[in-house]
Amino acid sequence: MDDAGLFSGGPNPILLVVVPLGFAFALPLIGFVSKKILKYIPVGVFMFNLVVALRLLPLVLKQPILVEIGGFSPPFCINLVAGPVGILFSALIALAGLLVAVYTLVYIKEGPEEKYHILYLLLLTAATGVVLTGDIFNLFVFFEILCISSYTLVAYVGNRAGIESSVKYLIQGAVGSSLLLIGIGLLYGLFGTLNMADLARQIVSVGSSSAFIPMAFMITGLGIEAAIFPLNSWLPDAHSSAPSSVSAILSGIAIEVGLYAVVRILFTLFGLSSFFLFFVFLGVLTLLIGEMCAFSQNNIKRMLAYSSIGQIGLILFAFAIATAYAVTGGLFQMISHTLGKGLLFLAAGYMIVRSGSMEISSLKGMGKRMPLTALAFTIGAFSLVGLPPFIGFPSKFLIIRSALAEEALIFNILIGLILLGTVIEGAYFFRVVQVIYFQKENEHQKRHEAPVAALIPMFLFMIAIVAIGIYPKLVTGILDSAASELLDRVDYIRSVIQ
Amino acid sequence: MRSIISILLLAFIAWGIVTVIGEIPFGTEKSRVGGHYVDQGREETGASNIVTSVVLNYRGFDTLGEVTVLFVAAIGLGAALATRRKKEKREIEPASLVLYTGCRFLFPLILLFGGYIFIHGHLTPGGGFQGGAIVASAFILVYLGCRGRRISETVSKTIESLGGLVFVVVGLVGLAVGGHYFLLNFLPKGELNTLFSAGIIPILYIAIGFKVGSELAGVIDHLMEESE
Amino acid sequence: MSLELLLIIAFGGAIVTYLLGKISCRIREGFAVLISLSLVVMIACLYGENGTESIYFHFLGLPLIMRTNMLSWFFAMAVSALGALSVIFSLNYMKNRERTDFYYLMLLMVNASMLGIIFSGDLISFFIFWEMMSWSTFLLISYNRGPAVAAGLKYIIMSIIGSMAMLVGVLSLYATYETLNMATLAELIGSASSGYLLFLLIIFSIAFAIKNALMPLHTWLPAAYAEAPTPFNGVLSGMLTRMGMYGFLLIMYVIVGATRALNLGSGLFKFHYILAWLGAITIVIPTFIAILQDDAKKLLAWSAVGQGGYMIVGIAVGTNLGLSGGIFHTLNHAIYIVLLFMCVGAIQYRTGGERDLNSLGGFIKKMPFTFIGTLLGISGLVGIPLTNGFVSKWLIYKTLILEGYPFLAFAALIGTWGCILYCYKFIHHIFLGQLPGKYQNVQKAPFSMLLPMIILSFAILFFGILPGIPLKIIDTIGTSFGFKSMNVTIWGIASETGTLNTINIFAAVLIVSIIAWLMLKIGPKAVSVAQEDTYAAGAAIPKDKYHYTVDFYNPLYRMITPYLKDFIDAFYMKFAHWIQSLCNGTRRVYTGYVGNYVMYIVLFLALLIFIRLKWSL
Amino acid sequence: MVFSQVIHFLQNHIYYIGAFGLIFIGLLIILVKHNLIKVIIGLSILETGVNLFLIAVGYISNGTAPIFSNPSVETQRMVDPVPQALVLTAIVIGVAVLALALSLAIRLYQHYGILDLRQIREQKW
Amino acid sequence: MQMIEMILSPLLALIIGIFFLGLSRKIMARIQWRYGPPITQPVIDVIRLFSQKSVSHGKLFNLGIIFSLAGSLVLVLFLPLAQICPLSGSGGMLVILYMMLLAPLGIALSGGESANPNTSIGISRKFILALGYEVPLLLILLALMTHYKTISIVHIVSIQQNTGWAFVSLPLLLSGIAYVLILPAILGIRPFEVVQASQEISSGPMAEYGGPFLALATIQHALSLFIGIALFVNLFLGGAGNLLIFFLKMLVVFVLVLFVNAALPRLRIEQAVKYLWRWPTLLAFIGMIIVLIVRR
Repeated sequence: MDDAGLFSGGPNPILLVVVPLGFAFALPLIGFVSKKILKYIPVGVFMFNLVVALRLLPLVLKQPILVEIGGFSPPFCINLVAGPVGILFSALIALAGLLVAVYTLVYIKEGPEEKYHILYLLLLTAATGVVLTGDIFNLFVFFEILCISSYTLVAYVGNRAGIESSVKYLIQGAVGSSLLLIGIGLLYGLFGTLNMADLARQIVSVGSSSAFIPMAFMITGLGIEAAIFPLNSWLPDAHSSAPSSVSAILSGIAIEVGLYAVVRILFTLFGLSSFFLFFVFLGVLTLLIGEMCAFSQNNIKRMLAYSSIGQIGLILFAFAIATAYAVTGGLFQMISHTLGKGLLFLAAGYMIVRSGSMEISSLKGMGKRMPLTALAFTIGAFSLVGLPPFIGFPSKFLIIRSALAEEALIFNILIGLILLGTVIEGAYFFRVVQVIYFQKENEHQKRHEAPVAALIPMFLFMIAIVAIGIYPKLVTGILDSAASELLDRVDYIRSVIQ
Repeated sequence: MRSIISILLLAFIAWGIVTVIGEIPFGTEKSRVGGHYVDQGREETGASNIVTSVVLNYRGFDTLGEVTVLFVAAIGLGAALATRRKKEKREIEPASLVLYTGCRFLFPLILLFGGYIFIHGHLTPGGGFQGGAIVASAFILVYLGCRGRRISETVSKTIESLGGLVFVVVGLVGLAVGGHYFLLNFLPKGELNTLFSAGIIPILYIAIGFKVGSELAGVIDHLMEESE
Repeated sequence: MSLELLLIIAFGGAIVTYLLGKISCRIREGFAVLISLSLVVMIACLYGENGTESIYFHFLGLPLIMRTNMLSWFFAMAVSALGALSVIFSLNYMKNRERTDFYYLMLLMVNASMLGIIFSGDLISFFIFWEMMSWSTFLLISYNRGPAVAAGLKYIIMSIIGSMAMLVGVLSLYATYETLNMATLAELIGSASSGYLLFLLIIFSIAFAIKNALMPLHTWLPAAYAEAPTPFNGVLSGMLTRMGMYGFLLIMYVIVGATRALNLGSGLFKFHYILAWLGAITIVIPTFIAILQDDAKKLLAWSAVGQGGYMIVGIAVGTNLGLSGGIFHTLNHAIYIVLLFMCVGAIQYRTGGERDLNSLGGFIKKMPFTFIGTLLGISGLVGIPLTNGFVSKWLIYKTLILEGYPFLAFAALIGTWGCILYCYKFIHHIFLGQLPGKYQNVQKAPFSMLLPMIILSFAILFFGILPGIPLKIIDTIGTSFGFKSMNVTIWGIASETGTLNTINIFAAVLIVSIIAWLMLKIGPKAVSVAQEDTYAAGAAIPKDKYHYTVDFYNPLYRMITPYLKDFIDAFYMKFAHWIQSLCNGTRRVYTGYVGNYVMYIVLFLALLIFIRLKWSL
Repeated sequence: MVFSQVIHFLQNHIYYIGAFGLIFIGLLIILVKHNLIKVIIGLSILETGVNLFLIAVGYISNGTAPIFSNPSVETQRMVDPVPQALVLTAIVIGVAVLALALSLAIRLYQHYGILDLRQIREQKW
Repeated sequence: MQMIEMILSPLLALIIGIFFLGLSRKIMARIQWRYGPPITQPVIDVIRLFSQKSVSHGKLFNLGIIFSLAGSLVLVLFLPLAQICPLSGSGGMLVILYMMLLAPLGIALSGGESANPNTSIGISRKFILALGYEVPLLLILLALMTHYKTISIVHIVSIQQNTGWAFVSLPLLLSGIAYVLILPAILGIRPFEVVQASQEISSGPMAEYGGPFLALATIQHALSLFIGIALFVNLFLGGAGNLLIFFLKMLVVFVLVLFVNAALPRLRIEQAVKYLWRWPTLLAFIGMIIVLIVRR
């Protein structure tokens, strides 16, 4: 893989998928050589991915890169579309993957570690594949990898809660993937192609009405992973019983990738703009349900999981407004959620390790026992609530702004509900912050900070949160072109099918 | 009550499907993409089995994913079951001599048949997955018939890894040789309907065959171990 | 002196202070004082710089602007000066407490973000600093633990509600006018419809009313004031709460403009009229609640709610006198309430945190300077002539009477009478009456506490006797809003319908006091006797067991207590509980049975299909 | 008349009906059964139905396999190869999920000693 | 000229106040079929008190009484006595309202330094009573000020000189009646004698005073009598063109009030406040509304 020829004119985006995949396959072999270096491999791989993605970023901003696999031209081959969205997500996945991998170095100490690392690599590889692919069946395949590795990672600890959640997750996920496959089959039957651009072109010419039933199936199937309200019952269980590092990835990456898929299907494939209002409502409903459930939780991880549902609702709401501003805001919120929730889960992870319980009340005195971790948690919480100068503020700002630009009265009411959700969110997050800092703690607890390898990723997350929060221009340029890529179907079709 | 609601809902969904299924032409003609593969597949890939050419060349990336799914399942199953692996070996009642001998006799034959299936994947019906499944069935036979025999975990893991790696490396070589195309069929296509044709397809299928065989065998191994 | 530098020093100073605290307490404290004093000096140097605007940053494509004018200078000066005094006061008070680094960081951070709010030239930076102020305040309010936690939570939830409302307002302005620069907005908004302006004012008013603790949005304040660290109380009550006032000024008079803002609505339901009525209610009810309080800080807290009402009434009336009165009262109130909180702080410092009025008493001999500070503080609070509170209240009363709002004036005046009751209770229960035995060895407050108290006491008299100095500045603010200039003299206000001349009063009071003193001197010198040596009509009074302060206004309590429960707070709490049980009910959706979950999936699919068949989208 | 139309529809879509029949049977099992193993069986039936449906989509009347085992095969009568490839993938995925589900079921049984999903409800709310 | 007025006005007030004090004792005695002390008795008392010994509980004890007396004296300067009003242009009615606070506050502070329970009770009652009568009083004063559109008491007087007494002008009639109803409370006499209540709490706030202190307190009391009545005369009876008429008006009002004092028993503090918050307040409120309607 050290072939310099690969990098002519920028690295090939396929490497983002293939290299981690190759290392995942090679991991057992490497394990024969040395067990100790195993855990450093994900770190290296995602560092590589991050570099590749960052190098690709300026290129794709000018022109999306079309990767035709096997040397055939679309629609006859599977193709990857490395547009701004894809590369942005790849970079985000690589970043989160890298930081969580560093955290994992010390966090995962028990169980079949080798398998954990393989699954972890594959989970994120699949996520990258989902965001890059331009073929709907290929999307399904990557989705399955994503789901199956999630099931197993949730069950990784092997305790009652983990297994139970995993089984429930698996049942729902399997039903979802079957529905997705039905949708794909219907689409293939109707249009005779699997390439997304080709499908979109045909749907444009036929009109989207006949494609509705397939869309319904696909949305339902993908919506399960995306945690849209009635489909998200697996999420609180799974996210709360997985190891915290996995929760960070599941919350920060997996569901957002799911939502990306939903949005991609909705926008690019079907473009059913008359139907978006439904998703606006759905987004608000998801937000409210998520926040309300989180509000009355005593289990910190469950609370964070429900909060993820709320955030997903907000993102869905933003996307469903489907203006350039709104989609930018939605993408921004995704970034902010990945960083914020990742940070929260990582911080909560070590606080749980130290206190030995997931009860919120057991976190008291953490501000003294592990000040840096507590600070990380606080910053993550503040960011998610949307307080400046953290990243949650500009993203929420963009979303509300775009919603207000819609003149309809219904949007004003929805904004009111969203803000109500934010207030509830603030209430439960601030309550935890107070428990951490301001509850009377036990006397005998000494300072016992998380290990350095766990603190470094938290610290980097914090820096990213504050830096982008203060200077959102770091990402808005990319987000703008990503949003226009998502919204502009014709351009997408043209860029794939010459 | 619950089942009535379920039936009603499903009936409703079925009605929704009926509205769309009439529009899908049944048994009339191939799709544009399918037609293209049938018409051009021989020239473009050199495989006479068009399904194989689709699986491994046109949609080779899917297959890579598919292999990965299986890999994930095998690993995940290991992870799920391995956490409380019981170390002690229980006494197993040995199989009867007839069964034992018969199994041992059949085992290489089945293996051979499996190998045949995946090596000729590009010529005849079958391929890596099918062949791999047959290979795995040979192992099941041994497990069932000659109880106590186990496939070496190290060997199976190595084969799994190598199989996957071969796929990836072959693809990357294509990328390196032919410019921008991952999984490019860079080897000579050869003459149609001969064993040494279709470029990388047989190589990939052999890798897949080994990999699937060992993975399925491993899965069965794990499940049996747990169930004993 | 650029404003960017000012803010960088303010925020940077906070962080550096925190870091220095890791090295040494001494250095940290010195640095904190240095930073806050240098801010005062820097802002003082900005005097007269008018209308300079500078873009210092771009946020999401929006330029962030800083600007100075008289209004912001006035508030900034007050903020920085009170901030500096609070820091000085903290030096001793916070000694030997845990997490002082954190305390100083947040204290300076709050000050810095308030300066940010004040100097913001556009609404987005206004909002950002507003939020930063909110959360850093939240952390400080919760600092004391125990009941402070609940108080902090209440504060931040209401604060979030307010800022969400403000966010809607800001963004709707942006959606309409594509700019958030206040100056540009002020020009563009002239074309807006009245309905829109009304919406705007109401939505912003929610935010500012919560911050300014206007009834019925005041409920966070009493608990928060009572539980916050006492030196921070100064900042909290003096300026932070009054950022709401600043916000009202900004939205009503800077952005919407006086002429439009005062003509929204019709008849009795004009916006500013309703606002004034809310202010009046805020004066009366909290004042009477304050009379009932037995906790020194709670008493002051309720008093602060009530005093906030005066400011709102003042600016909502919409005359130059009212406006000046409102703004001036903000300053005055800040001065005396900070002073009073500092006095409570000093008492707490010496008694180990005692703030129950019924357990104190007789401190006049032990802490004379603190007593004088308190006396001047309550004089200002009541508005005794020759203290600063009198002048601002006079302005407000006068305009209310002359503009024909007698009921508002009545509310304001009756508030003052209620004020006397709790003020006397405050000073009597702490300083007069019997000294409890356990406080026999209480010492004077240390110098670092006395210094700010002395400065503030002086300020009360200074602004009371020479009100013209601040009033001239305030008059400039008023004229910049488009009001007629008042005829300000250094001694007060000259006008046909009633003038104010403090020097006459001052001279008269001085002379008359001397006469009265001389009269007392005519007779034989009085014999000093012990406090308990009293005439009790023959009844024996047990020593140290009989404290007259308990239930001091008992007859009054019996009369008014039933009507003065905090119904609003109770309502909010009930609402919160209702929300909580609603949330609890909602989460039962996730039943734990996977069959149900799959049912949801199928339902969702059926719903999609149903929508399709019903409306054929 | 109507009857003949129905017959016609059934004739034309018999494969689809079969496939969707399996799909709905699978879903119904998942919905109403509460034994984990039965639910997994339902999943398996569901998968099978989906696979059959995919194959049916690519069917051509009187078609042959798309294999050029001798040069004389007409391309016109060959069935669509794409669904077959897809089904191959789908089957493998189905196997993977099934294997995983069974292994998790084993572990769940070790923990709870039952397989009744109505009683395995520690994770809720 | 102003200097002369400044000396004259408090002196007059003092004389009239002390005279009223004496007069009240005489009239009360006559009503109760007693002979009563001579009218000059208060003057004699004050002079005697200045020569007597006294006790002091501390600096604030001394300062408070000075504070209180000074407040009353300054207040007098703000009140127009016929044409004499030295501080007419320094704040008007609002200052008067505030100056009315000073006297009780001074006494309260002074009394607070002693630990005498009677004093405490008296002070508490004083404040509560003040709160009680301030409610109608403020409404009345605001009605006046609103009606005449000025906050200067001199203006109010001069307008009445031109247009007739406020008491008999229709819009202010109810307010005037309300003022009459609360006048005993302002003056602190029966039925509102709860603060002093010599028989019950030994003169309440004044219990600790002796010698010069008591003298100053008596002077202050006399002044407050004067102020209460003079305010009424100025506000509702049109002030006066010359001192004699002013004095006569005051005399009439005072004697009428004395009859009330003689005729009624003392109320409990709660009864007093309830009464004050009921009828006078209602009348004052209606009066205010009438004023507002007339103004429109």
